[in-house]
Amino acid sequence: MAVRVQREDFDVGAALAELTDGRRDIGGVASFVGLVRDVSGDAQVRSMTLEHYPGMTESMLARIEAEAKARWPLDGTLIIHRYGRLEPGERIVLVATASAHRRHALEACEFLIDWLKTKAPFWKLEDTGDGERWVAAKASDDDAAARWQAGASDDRAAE
Amino acid sequence: MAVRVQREDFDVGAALAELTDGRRDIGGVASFVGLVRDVSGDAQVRSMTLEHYPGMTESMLARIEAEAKARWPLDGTLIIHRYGRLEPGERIVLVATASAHRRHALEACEFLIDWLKTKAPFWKLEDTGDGERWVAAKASDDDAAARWQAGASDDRAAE
Amino acid sequence: MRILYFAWLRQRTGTGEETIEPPPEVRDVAGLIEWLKGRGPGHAEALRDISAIRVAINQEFAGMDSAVAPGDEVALFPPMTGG
Amino acid sequence: MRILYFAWLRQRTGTGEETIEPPPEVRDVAGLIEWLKGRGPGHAEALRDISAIRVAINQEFAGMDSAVAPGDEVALFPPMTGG
Repeated sequence: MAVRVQREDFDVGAALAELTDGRRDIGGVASFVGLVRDVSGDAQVRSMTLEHYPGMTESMLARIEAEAKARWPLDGTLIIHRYGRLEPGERIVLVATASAHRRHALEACEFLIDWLKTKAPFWKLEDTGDGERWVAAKASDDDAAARWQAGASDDRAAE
Repeated sequence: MAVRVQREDFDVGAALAELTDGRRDIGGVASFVGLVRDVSGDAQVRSMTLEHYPGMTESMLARIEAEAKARWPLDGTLIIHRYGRLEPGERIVLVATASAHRRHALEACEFLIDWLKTKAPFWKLEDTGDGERWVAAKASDDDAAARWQAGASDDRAAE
Repeated sequence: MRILYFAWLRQRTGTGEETIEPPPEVRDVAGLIEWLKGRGPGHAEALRDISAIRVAINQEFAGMDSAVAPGDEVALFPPMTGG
Repeated sequence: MRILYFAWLRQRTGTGEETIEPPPEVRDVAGLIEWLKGRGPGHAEALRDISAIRVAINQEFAGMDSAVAPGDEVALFPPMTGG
């Protein structure tokens, strides 16, 4: 288990390798990388600046990881989240899970990114060229997180 | 879209970068890497040898990719599958999807690995130390593929 | 009591952090926000719509009716948009 | 007609590929498999349990009642276990 909150970019291959190096019992590694898009609604995005709550960010991410480990039998998890100014095409976040079985890795990966979106104290400021604006939270992100609220992985049937 | 069937290992970071390099419109990249485990049932696995059907393998993987692109709005997909003799801890397969929105990338990634398991002509031979044995197809893999049979991504509610 | 503001709450109040000593009748988050509005026009503007504000007390999510006490770190911010 | 065998079908028949000319009464996959059993004890053993065999004709999945014709590439193999 590892959580990193950093300004610098990260190496996806190296990060994923951390989960499996020296291991022979892992059947699969699922991952998701989120990137800055050049459009937001109908506006062009020049850059995005991520603000966060130092201290609480790390503890919330660790808690989200612990929740994933409590729900699925995972051999490893990794969350890396950047802050500061980013340009379109740049990586924002990586979540990754390793497990003996692919279903557990895939479900837990989806859970991590869904929960992180609504439970980690980050805020995005977009520079659209027409000025800056704070990104509004999306109802669809709340819905995605709520799918996992009931607890067990089997509860996805209710989605 | 790209499909590779090869004996050599692959670089996960470089492979994923292919999906996003020079792009500014991609919001997320989901991926799954399958690895050789050192146990199979109650037996230790010394090595695994993957046999495939050259020609049909490539065309089936391309068709599975095309099916994913027909179901979700994807900006890129990648499937790399190895064959030949592999040891525990080695990578077997990578599936990856890129999309403007994370849900599409995540769902399509899960679809690719589920369909590939039952529709791509590969066969695994395990060396367990007590001799070689062909891996039996799993009913759970058939079930996982069947979830996607109905077609639309919304049909996951039926899982 | 330490108050932290993030995102547009930080911009509108004009501060990311301030140390305050509210009167004893300020017992919960709603009362605290009401009292903070009196600190100036920026605060009044930032804290006008309570439904747009989320809160953490000592780095744990809390509600508008959660109790606040001297020594607490209270953070006010809009809904989160990470990932 | 070209017949390909994979996995344990290849091992038990002792061949990965053979070119054959079945008689005209062999019209579908089931008939072809029945006829192939006569090619030797290895073939008979490999092809004994038809429920364990999957088939592709010209690299497309097919069924036991699918038609076969001279010039076809017919592959016989167990259920797939890739990924």
